[in-house]
Amino acid sequence: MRQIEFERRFGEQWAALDQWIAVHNGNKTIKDRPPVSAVPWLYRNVCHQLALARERRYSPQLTERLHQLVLAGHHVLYAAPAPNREGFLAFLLSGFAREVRAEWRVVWLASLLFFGPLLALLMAIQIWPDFASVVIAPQDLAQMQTMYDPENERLGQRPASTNTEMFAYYVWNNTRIGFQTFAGGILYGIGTLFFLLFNGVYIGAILGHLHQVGLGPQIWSFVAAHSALELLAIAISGAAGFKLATALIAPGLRSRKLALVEEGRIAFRLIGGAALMFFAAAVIEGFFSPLIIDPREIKYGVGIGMWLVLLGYFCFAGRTRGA
Amino acid sequence: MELEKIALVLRSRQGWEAVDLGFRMAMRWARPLWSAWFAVFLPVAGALTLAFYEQPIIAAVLVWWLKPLYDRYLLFVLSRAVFGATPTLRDTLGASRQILASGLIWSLLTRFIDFSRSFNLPVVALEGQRGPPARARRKLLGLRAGGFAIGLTIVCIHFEWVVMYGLHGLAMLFETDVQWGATVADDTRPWWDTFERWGLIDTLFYFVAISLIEPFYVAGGFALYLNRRVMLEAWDIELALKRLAARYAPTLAMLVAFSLTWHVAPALAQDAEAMPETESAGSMRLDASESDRDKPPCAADDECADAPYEAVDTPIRREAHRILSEPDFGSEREVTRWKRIESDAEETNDNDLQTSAFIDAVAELFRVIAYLAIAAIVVALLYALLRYWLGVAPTIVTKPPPAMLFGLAIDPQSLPEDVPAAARAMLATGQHREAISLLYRGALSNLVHTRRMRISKGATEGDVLRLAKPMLGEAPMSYLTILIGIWTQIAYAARMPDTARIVELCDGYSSLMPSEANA
Amino acid sequence: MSDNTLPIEALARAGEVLQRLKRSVAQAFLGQDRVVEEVIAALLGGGHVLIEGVPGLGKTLLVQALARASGGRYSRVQFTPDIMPADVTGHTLYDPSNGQFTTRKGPVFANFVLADEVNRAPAKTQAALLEVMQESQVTLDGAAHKLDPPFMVLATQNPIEQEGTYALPEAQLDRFLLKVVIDYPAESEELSVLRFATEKRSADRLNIDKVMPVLNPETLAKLQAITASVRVDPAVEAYVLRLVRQTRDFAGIGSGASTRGAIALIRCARSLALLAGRDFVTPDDIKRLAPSALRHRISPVADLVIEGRTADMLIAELLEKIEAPRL
Amino acid sequence: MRSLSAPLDTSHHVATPEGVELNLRVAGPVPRALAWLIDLAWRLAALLVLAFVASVLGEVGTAVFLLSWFALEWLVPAYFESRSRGATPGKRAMGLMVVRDDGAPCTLGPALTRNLLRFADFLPLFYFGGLTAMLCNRQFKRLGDFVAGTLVVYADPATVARQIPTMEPLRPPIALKPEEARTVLDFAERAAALGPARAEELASLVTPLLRDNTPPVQQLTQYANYLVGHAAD
Repeated sequence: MRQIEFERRFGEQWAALDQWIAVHNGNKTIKDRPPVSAVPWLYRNVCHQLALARERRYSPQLTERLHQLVLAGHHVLYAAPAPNREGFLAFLLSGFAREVRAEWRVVWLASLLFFGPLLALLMAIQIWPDFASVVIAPQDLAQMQTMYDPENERLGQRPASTNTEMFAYYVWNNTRIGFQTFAGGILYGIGTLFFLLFNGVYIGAILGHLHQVGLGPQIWSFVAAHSALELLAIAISGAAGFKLATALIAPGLRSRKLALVEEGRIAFRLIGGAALMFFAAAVIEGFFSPLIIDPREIKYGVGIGMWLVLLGYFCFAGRTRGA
Repeated sequence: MELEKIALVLRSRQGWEAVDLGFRMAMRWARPLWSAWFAVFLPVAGALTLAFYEQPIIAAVLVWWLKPLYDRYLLFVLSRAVFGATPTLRDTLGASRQILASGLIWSLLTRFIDFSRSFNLPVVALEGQRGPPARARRKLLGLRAGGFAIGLTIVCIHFEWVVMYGLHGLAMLFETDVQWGATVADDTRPWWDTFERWGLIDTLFYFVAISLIEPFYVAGGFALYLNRRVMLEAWDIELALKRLAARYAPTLAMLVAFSLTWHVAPALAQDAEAMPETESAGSMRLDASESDRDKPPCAADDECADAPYEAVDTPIRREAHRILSEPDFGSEREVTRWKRIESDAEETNDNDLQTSAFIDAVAELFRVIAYLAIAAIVVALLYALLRYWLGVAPTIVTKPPPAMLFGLAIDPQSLPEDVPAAARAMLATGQHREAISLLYRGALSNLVHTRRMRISKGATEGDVLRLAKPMLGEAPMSYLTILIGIWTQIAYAARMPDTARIVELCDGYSSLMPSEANA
Repeated sequence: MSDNTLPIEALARAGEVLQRLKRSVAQAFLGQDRVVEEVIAALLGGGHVLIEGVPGLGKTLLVQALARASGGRYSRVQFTPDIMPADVTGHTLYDPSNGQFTTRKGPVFANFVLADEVNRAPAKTQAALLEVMQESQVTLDGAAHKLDPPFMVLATQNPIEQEGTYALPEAQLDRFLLKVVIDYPAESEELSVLRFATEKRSADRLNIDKVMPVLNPETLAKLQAITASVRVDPAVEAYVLRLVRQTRDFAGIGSGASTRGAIALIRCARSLALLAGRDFVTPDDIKRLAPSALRHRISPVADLVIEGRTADMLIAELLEKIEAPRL
Repeated sequence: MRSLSAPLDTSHHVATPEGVELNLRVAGPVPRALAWLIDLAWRLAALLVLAFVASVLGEVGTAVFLLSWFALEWLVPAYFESRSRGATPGKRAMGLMVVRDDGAPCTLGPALTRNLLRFADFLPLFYFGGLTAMLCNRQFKRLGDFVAGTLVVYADPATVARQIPTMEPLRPPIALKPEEARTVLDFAERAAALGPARAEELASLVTPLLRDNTPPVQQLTQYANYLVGHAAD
């Protein structure tokens, strides 16, 4: 078939597909367009015609035109499906926990690397108080100390606007730390390792120091409620980072490139869940944690409850019976 | 060297795409490229560093100033490699005389003002043009590509800085008490005091940076230049037409191909060749190229080199402008720019009292929302856990149990108080089928309403058995199996069991009751 | 059909024979009871089967075992992109030595024909095979050759290598009574397959010598007749119709099943009932067979295909939604 | 190097499920750096405006500012890239877009992934890591692109539409192979853009194919007219 005949015969189909794509991409001026049901058929045809045009060496212009059409069609037809609310809910209710359980190796690794130094320093400082200033600069420690001084304890009465500000700050800062921990995984896990250890040591040292100087009640009652969400979220971010690292270090039978993409998908779900946890933690930390509640035991209770609920969630949610 | 051997895909590319091709060229021929680079660069840089050991910034500035020198070696490697004749290091160094012959001093002098250095380099170094012809040539080539060439230079300068600061950053990561060299971060001297602050380490980092970036920069410029010529001269078509002619009349075409050999790549050896003739794309050239064809190749022909360059001719320029206004050479693009939006801050300042009240209200709102969110988080977590313990499958929302199933009314109200008794009564009046139906309905009602079994619309008898199995004890299960078995026979085989069995079923019905099941 | 007149003993004998057949085939094809049952159901229903599964799941073995157990002749055609219709049906040759035309019968002249990787053959060869399947006769050089019953084609296709192959057109897919999907066996079963394969030490093939002939063509014909007289209650028929009709206006299904689908479903359900020793079809039989009988007759709309929803998922959804028979 | 004989190009070929090959023209570090610069500019501008507003609103303002900063840094670019154009404003200005490795549009997951990993690309400072990664692989991928499985490609068509001038069709003296016919068509489409002199020169290359009296360019164009299928002579 000669080119002109080819164009004449199929030109209508091209125009139709073109129009439909234009409409799909938001051009509202076009009135008549092919019904949606005809589009896959049209698209397949145009693909076929592109292959023919290339095979028959029609002019470069025509080939390029068809190529553009196919490219645009490809983009529309293979576009992302609309976000699925049910899928998201299912992820929250069970999928995330299941994912965390499935990746128990990296989760445990990250948890050990994070909680290990944290607890170790917490203990060590009770025995050797000076150890705190080895890890953290003394002026920082002093600043922390004044922040939680009972003299300054108006946290409970602080206005709503301060709560809001602190909430935003926690979202901005803590989630970023989580993201960094995750992204560091691409450096063969070194970044993740560093951030986990660093945060473990830092948090452990601060808590240990404050407790040691006798600010225990203030600090623990402040930290209790959001600690579960926040600390576990850091560990899970680390686990996500280590997923990337495993793809690089031990890709198995896949190429590193493919392994990265595949593990990256899992890692993304982990970090996504962790980000939501950070967010939830920020809500609690901003609005609930600063409240002064008498007796303090109530807040401890809430904290312990959160830990139990979260651990229960990660251990059990989404398990099918007998599985 | 022949156009046929070109190792690139020839097509006219939009500006940045050509630069990208250049970067790919640098990657592809990395080995010869960098070995040539280091062979030239290291001695120079090393010598300068030693010479100005006390003033490392002077070494850096001199190395920077000498960039055109190394660039020429890079360009030499590239221009050969592109035509399938990648030179060895020995070849490259051996060709130094040619490489440095044309216009090096000029380049060194003008490098301060030349913002499209890498793009202009081929004109000077490969085409061997200087003075007014070179200027005219640059102007013609650069009419559309010039912007990209300048952009490339500016971006590459920044890339060098990125590398330098990146290296500083790396150094800082490992920096403990040992201070090696002055880093930018811990220096308290004012920033304009660069001369003082610049340490040996900065020079070193600078050397690394240009070693990494410069080959890409030169390749990018070269690719822009090549792309320009593809656009202006349609090399790709030339190549294909030559092949066509060769097929049709081999001997004739050979001659043609030979006499029109492309002049750039053999370049430094033959750059004096016929360069000005065919490159100008000017209307004046018709006669010249025709006469070319009749002449033997003029590799060492001085006559060609001395030919006056006519690019400044007005018809040519007019021609060039016309060509360049073709859509092929760049298209008009709509550019959206950010415009300053008038802030309405004054408005908010107007009424402080109202505003602060408003802000407080917003904050309160945030607080309330946050508490609700906390509550929601807790509830959701508890819910997820409870769901597990209750063994409810996720994603199915609890619905009230159906009143009708398989067309049978099964809600408790529709059934008689004492199901077996009613069934027996029916049996007595000869309504066998109805009696079994009642028992079946009773059993289903029991399962669905008392034991909360979930049955979908499409469930068959087999499904009922399967679903009931985990809920029922052994005795009720076997009863249910028999009941459903008999029911199936009645329903689908129209086969009625004898009365005695039905009575048996009525008697056994109580085994279905929960009290029995729990025992 | 005379209702309910199937003699009890005939039913019992038929059930028993079928169980033996099933066991016999299952011996060589461990861990795939469902597949075996469905293939036998198609055999009794007198239809052809399309089997889909990745390589290495023993499709060939299944057909060999089936042929052996039913006492029929077996032949195998490996479909390739360059196979010609004559390679399947046969051709006539001029023999110069005696100056006569001789007919060389192709591999379709058998009782059980395994058409391996049918989707790799060009359309005209597929068409030739499908024509034979439909008419049970082969025309060679103008002369019609009737094929001996039973005649059953078991075509296999490989789901992974669909690309670059010639997919069977929808109209032709319809000719297959069932499309059976072979999945990987469950772990425990896979283990026994492994053991079975390694214990025998017969190179790399499972041994089908164990499979004893259970039937002969006459018995099979009788069994088929018995199958045809299995009772189908009007309520069950209505259920089948509901299902098939619903495939045509179910959101998400581009083209629904034809009436042929309903017929296939009932025919195979009868065999399944017989296999279970029943002389009547229950909705459970229908439900169990619906995926195999319908999956190749419907096609999901493009949107769902892109989302990764398969015909099987749609059928499962449909079965949940369509009311089972009411009385 | 996959094969030294294949000519060098910047396009990346993807086979679609429909069995055709798409050419994606991958974009390199220079245009991407410029796109990033534009993005940086508007993000900074937005933050500046926000900072101004925030200073008026006090603590709530600070909250709004921090939250917006968070969104601008991590979420907004991903949102843009997962939209139908697949590009942040900067990329759009440079004519770029993000697609997945198989040529399909970028979805939210990969978009977020590649944005979160910007942090790793930034290391140790000013995207040194990302730049090095881009200069080391054929598809100019930065680390985030590797993990997300994405490419940055040019969005606009490769060529500009042009017509073959209509003339009296003329049958070429020999039967042309498809490849050669394509060359003639290509020539006819681009001849006008080359200027008469160069066009003449090119057309003269195939002198053996030409008849005597008509100018070569015109003859080739006539052949092209014949080849596209205008009624033969």
